[in-house]
Amino acid sequence: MGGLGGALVVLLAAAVAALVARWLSTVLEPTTLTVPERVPFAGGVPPEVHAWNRYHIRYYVMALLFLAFDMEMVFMYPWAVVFVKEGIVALVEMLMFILILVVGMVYTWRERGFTWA
Amino acid sequence: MIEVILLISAAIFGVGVYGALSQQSFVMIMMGLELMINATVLAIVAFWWGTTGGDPRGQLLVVVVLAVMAIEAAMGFALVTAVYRVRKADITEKLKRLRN
Amino acid sequence: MNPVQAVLFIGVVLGLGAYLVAVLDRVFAGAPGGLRSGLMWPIRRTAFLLVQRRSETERPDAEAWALAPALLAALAAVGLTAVPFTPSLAVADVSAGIVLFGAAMIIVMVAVFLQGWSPNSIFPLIAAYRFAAMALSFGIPFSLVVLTTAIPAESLSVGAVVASQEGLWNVVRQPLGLPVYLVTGAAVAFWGPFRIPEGTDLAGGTALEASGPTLAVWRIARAGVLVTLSVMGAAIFLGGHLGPVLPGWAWTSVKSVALLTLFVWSGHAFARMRVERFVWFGWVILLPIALVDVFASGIVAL
Amino acid sequence: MGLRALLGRLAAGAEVPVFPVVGGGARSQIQDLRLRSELMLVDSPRHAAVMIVAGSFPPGEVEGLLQVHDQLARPRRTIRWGAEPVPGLDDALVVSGDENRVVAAAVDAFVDLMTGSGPGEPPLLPDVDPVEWRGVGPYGQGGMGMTGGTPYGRPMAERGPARDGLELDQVPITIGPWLPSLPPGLRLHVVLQGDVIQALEVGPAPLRLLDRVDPFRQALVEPVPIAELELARARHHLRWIAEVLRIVDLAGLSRRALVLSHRARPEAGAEVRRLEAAIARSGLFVMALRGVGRISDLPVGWVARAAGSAVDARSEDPGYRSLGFRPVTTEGADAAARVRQRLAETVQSLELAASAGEARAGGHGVMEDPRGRLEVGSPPPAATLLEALPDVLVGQEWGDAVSIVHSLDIDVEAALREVPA
Amino acid sequence: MSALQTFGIVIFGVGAVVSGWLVFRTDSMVRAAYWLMASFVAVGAILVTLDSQFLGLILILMMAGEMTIMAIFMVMFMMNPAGLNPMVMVHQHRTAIAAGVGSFLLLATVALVADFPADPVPLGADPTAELGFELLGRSMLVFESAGVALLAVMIGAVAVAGKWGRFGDADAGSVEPELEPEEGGS
Repeated sequence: MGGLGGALVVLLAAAVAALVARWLSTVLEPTTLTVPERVPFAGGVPPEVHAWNRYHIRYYVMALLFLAFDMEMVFMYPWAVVFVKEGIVALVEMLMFILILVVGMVYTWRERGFTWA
Repeated sequence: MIEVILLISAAIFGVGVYGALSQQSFVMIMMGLELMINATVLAIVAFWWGTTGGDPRGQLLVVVVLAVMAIEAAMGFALVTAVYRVRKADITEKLKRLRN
Repeated sequence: MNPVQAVLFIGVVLGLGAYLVAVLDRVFAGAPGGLRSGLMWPIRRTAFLLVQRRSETERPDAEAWALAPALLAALAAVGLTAVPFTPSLAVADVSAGIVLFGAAMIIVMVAVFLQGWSPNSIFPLIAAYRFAAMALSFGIPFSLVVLTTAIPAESLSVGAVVASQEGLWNVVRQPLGLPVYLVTGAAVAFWGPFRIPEGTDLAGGTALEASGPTLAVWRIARAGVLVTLSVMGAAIFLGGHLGPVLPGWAWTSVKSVALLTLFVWSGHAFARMRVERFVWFGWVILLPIALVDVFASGIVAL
Repeated sequence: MGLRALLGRLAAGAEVPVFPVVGGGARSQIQDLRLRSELMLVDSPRHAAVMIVAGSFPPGEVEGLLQVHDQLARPRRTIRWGAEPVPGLDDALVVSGDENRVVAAAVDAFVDLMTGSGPGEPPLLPDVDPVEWRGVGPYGQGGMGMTGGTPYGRPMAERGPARDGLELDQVPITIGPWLPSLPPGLRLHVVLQGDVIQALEVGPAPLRLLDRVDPFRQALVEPVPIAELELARARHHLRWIAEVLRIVDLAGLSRRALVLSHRARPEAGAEVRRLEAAIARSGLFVMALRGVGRISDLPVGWVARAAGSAVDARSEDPGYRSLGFRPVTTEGADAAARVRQRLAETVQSLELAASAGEARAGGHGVMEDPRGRLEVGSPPPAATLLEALPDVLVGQEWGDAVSIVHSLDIDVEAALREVPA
Repeated sequence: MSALQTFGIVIFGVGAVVSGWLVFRTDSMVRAAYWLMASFVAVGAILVTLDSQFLGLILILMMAGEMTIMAIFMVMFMMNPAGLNPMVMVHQHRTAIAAGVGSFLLLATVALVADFPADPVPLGADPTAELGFELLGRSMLVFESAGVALLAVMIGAVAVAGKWGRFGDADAGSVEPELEPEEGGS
């Protein structure tokens, strides 16, 4: 705990300050926008449909790879802390990890996972 | 204190059970599962903190649970993608009906 | 440090830093006008944005739109709390400070995604998904190089990492760390060659529909993220407050400003990268370099 | 309101954020405004306080202009640069004359807006929903069922096939004609799936043509000094490079190229080479353009030469042949190769201009204009490029598509200008 | 345990439950994913107060990425992803509520009735280092198998989700569904 209470206070204070700046401007000079003023900008012609859609990401394979990589990272934090004390065991472990990560990366690369599907 | 935390964990777990059972979409079902895992993590840490005298295996269990969650999520999304590619649907009932 | 002092301290550091970012940005842009106009520029620009009215779109996700800039500002602030400016001057130099900082910088992804998603407008939407692609590509190498600095320190506390550099700075001990940190850091703040979600091809991208105070907060918060990255980079790679003659806070400031200048300069020196190329770059170039960095630093530490 | 007055006084000294709307004949005028330190040309009307409407427009295009006007954040002011009025923009400040006058007018209008003594303009379009939707549906949101109806006034996107087999939503949208990321007047009817273009059509140009003399058209009918032709070509190329650099967020280099285009003299070759070195250092080729938009089968001027084939109408001209002209070529055929090719051609043009003396070329009904072969009786090269656009852009990610559009030097106005028989 | 910590735990606990509940009450898929993230962040905050700073923060760090991916995939595959037309996409609603409440009551009873030994974490411990020694010592096998399992997931997920594979296009030879998913849900 300790210092993280301070961090939480700072977090909230910054967010509140930003929200207040935004809120103040609407309170000082309230404006109601007309329908044409609210049309999203795409160069002058109002859009036919809502922009929100079943958005086709082209990098979904890479996103899945990230999920697994992210988890591997979690193991590396405690490992880094005890690395010096554990010495050669830790080094071997790390080699295994790097190998795993490289194999996963190379496989995905070969499967064209880093290009737009 | 540990009772309070376990109550919170039970409540999150209940919400997760509700979500996993009631939702029709694959991905929403996965959200229910993740909530249950969330509750599990909380409960494990509560036990670790209150009853084990700081046995590191408690923490290890949390990390393993997180790994399970990552595996579940990655495979779940991969399957949803593969299924959608063939069936053009992501709803459980639609799939049952589409099965020949 | 009590909470009020903490808030004031972080606020002043971020405010000064953001101001410096704006001034430096103008200097590197080669803008005409003397020193006075350069120093006044951020103030005038902010004043304009505060006078300008906030615009809205047809059916935005209003709450998320309000939250996104505030979240970005909050993340910049909370990332800064983990850094000790002098051995005793830190808000939250906690035992997992590196994780705190890493979490704050990864959640930037959420803030930018929400900012782009919320207006229900096509270019911000594309921008949001672009930043998601970027964040998923730089996330691992960024975390890896930050994590590597913990190896010689045997602790995840930023204070311990700084202290472990008493004899030799990490920039020497882990020569691959700082370059990868700077590149991925610029990407975290979508700055310079990585202005991919706010590029000219998207007419402003995530910021397209934002005007007035929303835009002001968004820009200041982004500058704040740069400041946080610079201060943290100075702490974990350049020995933070360590240094002869001058007091600790002065060393922290000098080193941070140096990194900040480097960041801002990169904004005018490089062309904007294609997003597809960045994904490839992050995984196939940065990630192996970061892995080599981990391995090499491990061997050096033994 | 003390705070408002204080902020306004401070803000009045800021650079004027200007959203440019470029009509027929005004492209380079607006481009030159980017060199003015008093103004800051922005990409989105939401960031602007002043809109400058330059050039001429056909009567049917006014609605789009009014739409952009209303999208400007308040407070706002419009400046009409040019004598001829635009119907609907009656309140606009009319400025005719040179750049200095329009900059002064913009600064004055901005100071008025900020200090509060001038009125901001009200919205011009009527405050009505495009589609009646209020009150329909269970929450009055205008929709029924899952994806039906017109929630909040617009329907939702529908699905369509994609190359990777995921049949997800396709968004039909008209991009342009006033989007600063695209060449002025270019209106693209696009179907986007994610950020990839699934289908694309080029819409009608909202510009009115102005009669203009340019040396290349003149050279179709009569001999023109080669020095004049080549300097005009170099200027055009440098302006184009400035535009490409702006699109990849290299504002500083972009201004440098623009300044250079104003100072394009025969002896400026070394400066162009230095610019080229700076561009290469910026990583433009490696990070932004390499592999983008490979086109090897389009027989238009420098696009073909960037793919390695030495086609150039100048090699048929006796005037050029007497100077020992040989076309330069580049390999690669991608956007990076096209930029390199044009940089090399700029240097070549400056050298030709220096060595030409009084030599003349043309008069045979054929001339190489900056884009390609201009020939009496066939469409201008700009039109060929514009026609090729849909084929080239389909399947591209949006950012790449923008790079390709700029790498092909698309100019709607030049495409409209037919070659007289 | 100070009063402030207790207060924090209760506040974050309520936050975790409420945001978990909101996941299933919102129509926008992006909001659903980020409410879930909020729930995880709140639990992470509780973990921090329970002397496991590292686990709490790492949970938050992981969830930012995972929930953004969740949002991206949900938007990709759900009809009406932004909830522009409000919808109810549930089945066996009553059973689900009963099961949810039932499991809560069961677990709550266990939590309240069972007698847990009181053996708190010793003061001054460094849980992160202990976890590291555990991972590289006694439980090395767990560590290794998790690593290998994740590699299997990487390859499996890429192979399953990708368009291209060594056996040709993923959708080659697939049949069109006989029924289009109906509009309006059920």
